[in-house]
Amino acid sequence: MAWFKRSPWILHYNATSCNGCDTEVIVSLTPLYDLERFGIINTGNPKHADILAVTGSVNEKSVQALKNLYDQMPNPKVIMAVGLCAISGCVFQDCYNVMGGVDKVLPVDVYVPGCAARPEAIIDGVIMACEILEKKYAEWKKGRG
Amino acid sequence: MGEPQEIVPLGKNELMGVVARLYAEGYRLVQIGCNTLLAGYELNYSFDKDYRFKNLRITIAPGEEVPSISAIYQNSFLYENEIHDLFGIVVTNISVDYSGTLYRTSIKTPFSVDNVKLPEAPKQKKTEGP
Amino acid sequence: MNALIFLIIFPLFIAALALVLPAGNALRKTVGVIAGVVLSAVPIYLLIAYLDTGPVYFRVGSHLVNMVMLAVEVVIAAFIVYISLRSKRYLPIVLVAVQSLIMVTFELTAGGTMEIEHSLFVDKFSIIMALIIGIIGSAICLYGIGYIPEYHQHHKEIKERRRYFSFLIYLFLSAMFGIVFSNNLMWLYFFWEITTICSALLIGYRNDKQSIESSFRALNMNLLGGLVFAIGLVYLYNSSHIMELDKLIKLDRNLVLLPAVCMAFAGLVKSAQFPFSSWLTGAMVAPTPVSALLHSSTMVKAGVYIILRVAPALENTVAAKMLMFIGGVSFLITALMAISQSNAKKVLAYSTISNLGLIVACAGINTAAAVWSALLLIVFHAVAKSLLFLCVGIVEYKLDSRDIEDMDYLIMRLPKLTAVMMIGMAGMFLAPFGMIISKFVTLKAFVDTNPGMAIVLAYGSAATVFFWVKWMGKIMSIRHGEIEVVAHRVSRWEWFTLDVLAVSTVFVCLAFPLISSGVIDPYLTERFGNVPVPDFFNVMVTFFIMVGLLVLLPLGLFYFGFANKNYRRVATYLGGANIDNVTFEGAMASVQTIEMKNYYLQKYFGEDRLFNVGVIISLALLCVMFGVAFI
Amino acid sequence: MNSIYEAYQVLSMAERALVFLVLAPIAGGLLAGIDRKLSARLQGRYGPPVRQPFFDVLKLFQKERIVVNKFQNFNIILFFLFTACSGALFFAGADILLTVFGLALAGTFFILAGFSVGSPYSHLGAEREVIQMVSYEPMVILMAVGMYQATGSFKVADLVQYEAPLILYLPGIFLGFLYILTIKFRKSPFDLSMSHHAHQEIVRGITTEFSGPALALIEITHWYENVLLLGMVYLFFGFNPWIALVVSLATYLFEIFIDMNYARFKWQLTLASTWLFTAVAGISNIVVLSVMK
Amino acid sequence: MARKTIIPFGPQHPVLPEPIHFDLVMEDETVVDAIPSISYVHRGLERLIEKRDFVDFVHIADRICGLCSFMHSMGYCQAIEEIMGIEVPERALYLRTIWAELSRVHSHIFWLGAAADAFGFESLFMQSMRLREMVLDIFEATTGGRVILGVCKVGGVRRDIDSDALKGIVNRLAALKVNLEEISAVFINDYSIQHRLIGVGYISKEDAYALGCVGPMARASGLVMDMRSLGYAAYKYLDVEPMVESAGDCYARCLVRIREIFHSIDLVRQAAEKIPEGPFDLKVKGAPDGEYFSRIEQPRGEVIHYVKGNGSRFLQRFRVRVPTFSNIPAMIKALKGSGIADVPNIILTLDPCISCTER
Repeated sequence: MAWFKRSPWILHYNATSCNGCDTEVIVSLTPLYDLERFGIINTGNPKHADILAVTGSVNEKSVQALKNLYDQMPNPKVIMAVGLCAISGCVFQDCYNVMGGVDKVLPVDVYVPGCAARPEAIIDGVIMACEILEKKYAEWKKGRG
Repeated sequence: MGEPQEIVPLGKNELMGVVARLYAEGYRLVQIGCNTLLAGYELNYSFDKDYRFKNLRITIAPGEEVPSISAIYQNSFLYENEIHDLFGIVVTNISVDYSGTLYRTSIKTPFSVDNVKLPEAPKQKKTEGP
Repeated sequence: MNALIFLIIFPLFIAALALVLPAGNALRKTVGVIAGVVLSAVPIYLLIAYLDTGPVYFRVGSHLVNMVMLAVEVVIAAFIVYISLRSKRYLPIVLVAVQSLIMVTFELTAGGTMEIEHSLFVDKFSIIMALIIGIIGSAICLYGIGYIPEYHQHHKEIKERRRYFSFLIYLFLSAMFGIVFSNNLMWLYFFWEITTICSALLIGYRNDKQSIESSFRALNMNLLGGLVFAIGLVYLYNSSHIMELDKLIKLDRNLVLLPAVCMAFAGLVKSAQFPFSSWLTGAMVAPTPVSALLHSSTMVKAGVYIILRVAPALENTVAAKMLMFIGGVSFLITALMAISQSNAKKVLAYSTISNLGLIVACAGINTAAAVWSALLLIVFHAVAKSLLFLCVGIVEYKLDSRDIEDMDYLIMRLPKLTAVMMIGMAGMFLAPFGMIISKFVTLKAFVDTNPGMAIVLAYGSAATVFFWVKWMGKIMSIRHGEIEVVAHRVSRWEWFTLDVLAVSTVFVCLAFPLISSGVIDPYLTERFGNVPVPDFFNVMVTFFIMVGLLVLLPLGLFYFGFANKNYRRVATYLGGANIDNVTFEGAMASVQTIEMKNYYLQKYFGEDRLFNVGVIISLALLCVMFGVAFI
Repeated sequence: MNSIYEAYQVLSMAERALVFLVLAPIAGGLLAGIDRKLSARLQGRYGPPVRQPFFDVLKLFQKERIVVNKFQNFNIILFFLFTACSGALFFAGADILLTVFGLALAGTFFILAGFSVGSPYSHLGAEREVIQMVSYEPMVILMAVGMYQATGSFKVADLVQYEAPLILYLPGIFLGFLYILTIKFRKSPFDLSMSHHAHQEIVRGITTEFSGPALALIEITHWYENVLLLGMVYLFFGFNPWIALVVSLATYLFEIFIDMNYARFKWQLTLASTWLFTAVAGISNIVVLSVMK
Repeated sequence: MARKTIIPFGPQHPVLPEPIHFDLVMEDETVVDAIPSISYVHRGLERLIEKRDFVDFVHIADRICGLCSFMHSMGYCQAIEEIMGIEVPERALYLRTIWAELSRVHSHIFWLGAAADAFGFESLFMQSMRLREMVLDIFEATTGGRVILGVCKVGGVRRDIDSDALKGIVNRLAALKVNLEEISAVFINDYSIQHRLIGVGYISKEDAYALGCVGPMARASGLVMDMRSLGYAAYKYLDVEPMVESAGDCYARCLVRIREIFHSIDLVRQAAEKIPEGPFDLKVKGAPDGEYFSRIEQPRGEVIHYVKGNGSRFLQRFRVRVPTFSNIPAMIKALKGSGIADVPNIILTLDPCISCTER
């Protein structure tokens, strides 16, 4: 039995977000929404995390950081794009320094829409990410034999 | 309605003297901004004292160097580095010189004359007198 | 008896040979090896021969010997005057003049009539000391064979005086044997002075400004100790007409208190307790074998040896309490000061003073349990500390620095040496290795007699852990990726010594129940009539833990090194700014390599802050100690 | 009334150790769960289920093993072994000093683990952990000393059946021990070296580079450690097992309460205050005790 | 003797919600040097004026920053209105003031929480965030958005708040005030918080002025500088009083913000009382021709929206100078000599908004 559904830990990285989705990610961990009742913790450290929540579209500098963080996460891991910017670039997609959504550089598993994404949507996204984590764990385990 | 804003056009060479005088008078540096013109740049040095806003403006051609005022106003180094990185204007003698690494953008000097497409002014409909 | 005399004379003979034989000669090495074998074998023989007997005293026709000794003393005094004049330092001259005056007058007036029953003796304590001197001492001499040529390669500016060096080292060994076997206090005093001059000369080996400074500081302080020693002897003879160690401690308390305090004072100086600690830290300019031999394993132990010997005479007096407190203060404050040091040899020096302080405190308490732990501390400390000194000596040449902060990733650069070093460090502070066993018993002894000291021990041990752990952490941190292994040209002489000492460290840790029951317990029975019984269960548990560790460590290292492939290596977490595994993109697009430096908390534990505190407290305690003795 | 004690008596030393080894992680995990639930409630949140720590640990065991260097987990294993060992010794009724030293040894391995990975954050964490160790170690030793003074024995088995209430002899020591217990439980204001919430200047401190099974092992080790420490609290009230049990649990709740009510201290204040507190409460207690005896 | 260690602080670091990087050069635990490095959030939105006309651009101004989104749109609109000489209806000005002050309240409460988190006071963080939700509820009820309000437009505002709702807001704020008083008492009186904040990150009055500090950072150092005194929007009708402290350390910044929260609540109440009836927007014709530096007071301090137009629908130049940008030199100065434990406090008492800073 896999336990990822019971305790998914989040790492949050702000790629080029405007803060709106960031605060909503933080808010979803605090009293009114309290993600921790599902065992979800914001770890702040890639080595402990299961889910990488990215807010904001990516630019050339944040791609490097994002890739570093993703590489340092242990398998199985899931990427969650939070907010419109992370999905497509939102109003900033025409900016010269914006590469577009996170899926341009890393395989995104869960898209959480909204500008800014609402906490309810984020919770929903995390729960969805849990399912994917379990699936990925099964595949990863099979792959290792 | 709005606050009165004084914009003082200056020659590049006068800049340091005027800035030093403003410093002595107790003005604080509010910002340094830069505008791209069709062929050249317009630098705005904004100062404030007791809510009185004063803006110095110098105009330079592309490739022209600008002296740094960071010897007078220490906090100007960030603005000057920004202008250097975004507009490609060489600012000399910045106290903390990032030499082009403050903004590491995917295209170099995105606000330079070559990159910026200024909107055309609309056909002047004569609004004033005959 | 012959064995004892042999042990004293034989090193002299070797010393003479060392002076005569030309440097770089193969014969020298052979002589060195032979001397080493003999000097290690004879104490072992002594151990076996006297295993079941109590203290044995020997009578030696002494008048002629006394005269010879006096002559030598005068020569030494003249020599000290000469070198002091040469360096324009006058304090030593005054000290040595007063001292010689006292001794010559004394010898000429009372010497003729002095009746010495037993001049030499041997008991279990002497044998322990002899084993340390013989085995560790000769091992360090062998180390020196490999080390000194390299020393001169690195310090081209220093005049090559290899023969002089060996001469002094063997001379010193001889004197050390003399100290531990002498029952005649005049002899003891004579050997005592020889160690002083040897130490001072060896500290000044480099012959530059700093080392001459340190050398004279050591000389001054130890001469002061010697002077007080001499005064104590004269007083002793005048008041009670005895000149023997065994009789001294049996005498009436009132008569011997002052001489005993004087001798304890000399011991405090020699073991560099507060307020005299500065000479030992200064002595670290000497070549490493000197630091290892004189300043950690043997000579400073002579100081605590004499204190432990005279401790019975001080029993239950205020002076003993003061002794205990001086030891406690030295223990605590030097341990705290060691936190702020990054010079490896200085850390070792402070840790040495700290441990000696603990031994002095045990001597001050002078119960069976306290002495038991003091003896064990002497053994553990001698082995582990000399090992660490020698390791640092090698690291210093491989890395061109003796700074701990330069020892990053040492385990990758000098793997084998680091492994040996870790053994030494584990022996110094890690439960359940050596030191901690003794600390365990010390704590019990303290609580039983003086809970105040238990508090000092509690704080001091915490400080001890601090500086050891951060050093150990530094050398064992592993860097991502490959790192160049420093050319491993450590001579086989040096390796041999390190191996011997590393094995001994492990051995004494494992065999401490044997050492305790075989050697220390009989000694304690003679002296106290009872033996502290360390809880059998505890001993077994620590023993099992040690054995477990010895099995676990290699197995674990093997498993993680070779067997376990079930992992993925990733880069260090650097806030996402990694460029590769150990570098990150810093501000201004710079490429920064991660570098980790330890905390030294100079502001809180700095020498300038604590040293004076220690000196003032200990001076006050010393005053009380002498005051009590006079009254 | 004395059924706890009777149960304790019935078992042999080895059995007691075994019981500890089996039950402590369960108890410790539950305590951790209660901690999280209670903390959440105090913060106005619903909080995770009480079983959450077990889920976390089980999940961590399923994660991939990622390492910075291949030896890094060895120290963690030693940390685990020695903590469990000291706990087993303690509950078996062996020497309390042995337990204390064993715990210190385990702590040392944990610190070395932090040093060995060569990451700046875990390095800082390790340095701070050393400072913390220096802070609390004197008090732990004094606790053993005080108990010995009061009862004449270092043996836990003797201490636990000591008739008179130890707390009456050792009020100062108990207070001092409570103070350092906050450090040992890694609770605010003393969660300098690593905290369970990573929103700290040094990320997760020592554990920054440990993930998956190694992190799970660290977690379990802390459970062992917590139970052991509560066992030490128990000793102060050993005259009545029920009171002792209640007080131990109350202590844990008290620490949670403290955790909720303080910001993180800096190391300077941590070191100074613990040493001062140890000096005042612990030493005065010991001096008074030695005068009384 | 301690040697120097370099620590990469960020871009991803748990105490920083946003990516900024520092090379912290440390000795023991003391920071001897701190070099900031940005451009992890640089998007280049100022050049979007080429693609969006000046009316649409409000939406981008709204998204410069999530925490002070309303302030940015308001500042931008104000600049356009100044250039075009639009007389904005008074009711709109009042409504803008109300939303602006509510933004300040939620931003400051968020800051309180983040700061509490940085110095390890988790329950305080949670409680602060719980209270912040009350303000967000008001936003949601009046605009439909929680963080990005999208309610400001050139010539007025998009929605009205009727008088019943206004009364409701005032009542809810009164309830919030009661709760906040409890929390702020902890901030002000708790020993451990004082230990972490008092004397940390000290900036003298002279330094604050010379280094160009703005907002709470400047006011905490004793500078009386609050752009609301300029009397833009409806502030000219309200009693605005700059909150000034003199200590210049993190604690003073904390006090300034706490007092500002209460002051803002009071301003909302005043505005709700004085608000006139009337239209809340205006039809805008033409395009801006000219330039203006619009200065308003954000939660973080003085923000400048510079707009330059040449009469076409597309602007020639738009530039924001945000308070964080102006405060960075002072932060660097405060960081030097502090302990690493103080670093998060110092960074957070600046209330950094990196996405504003880099745009």
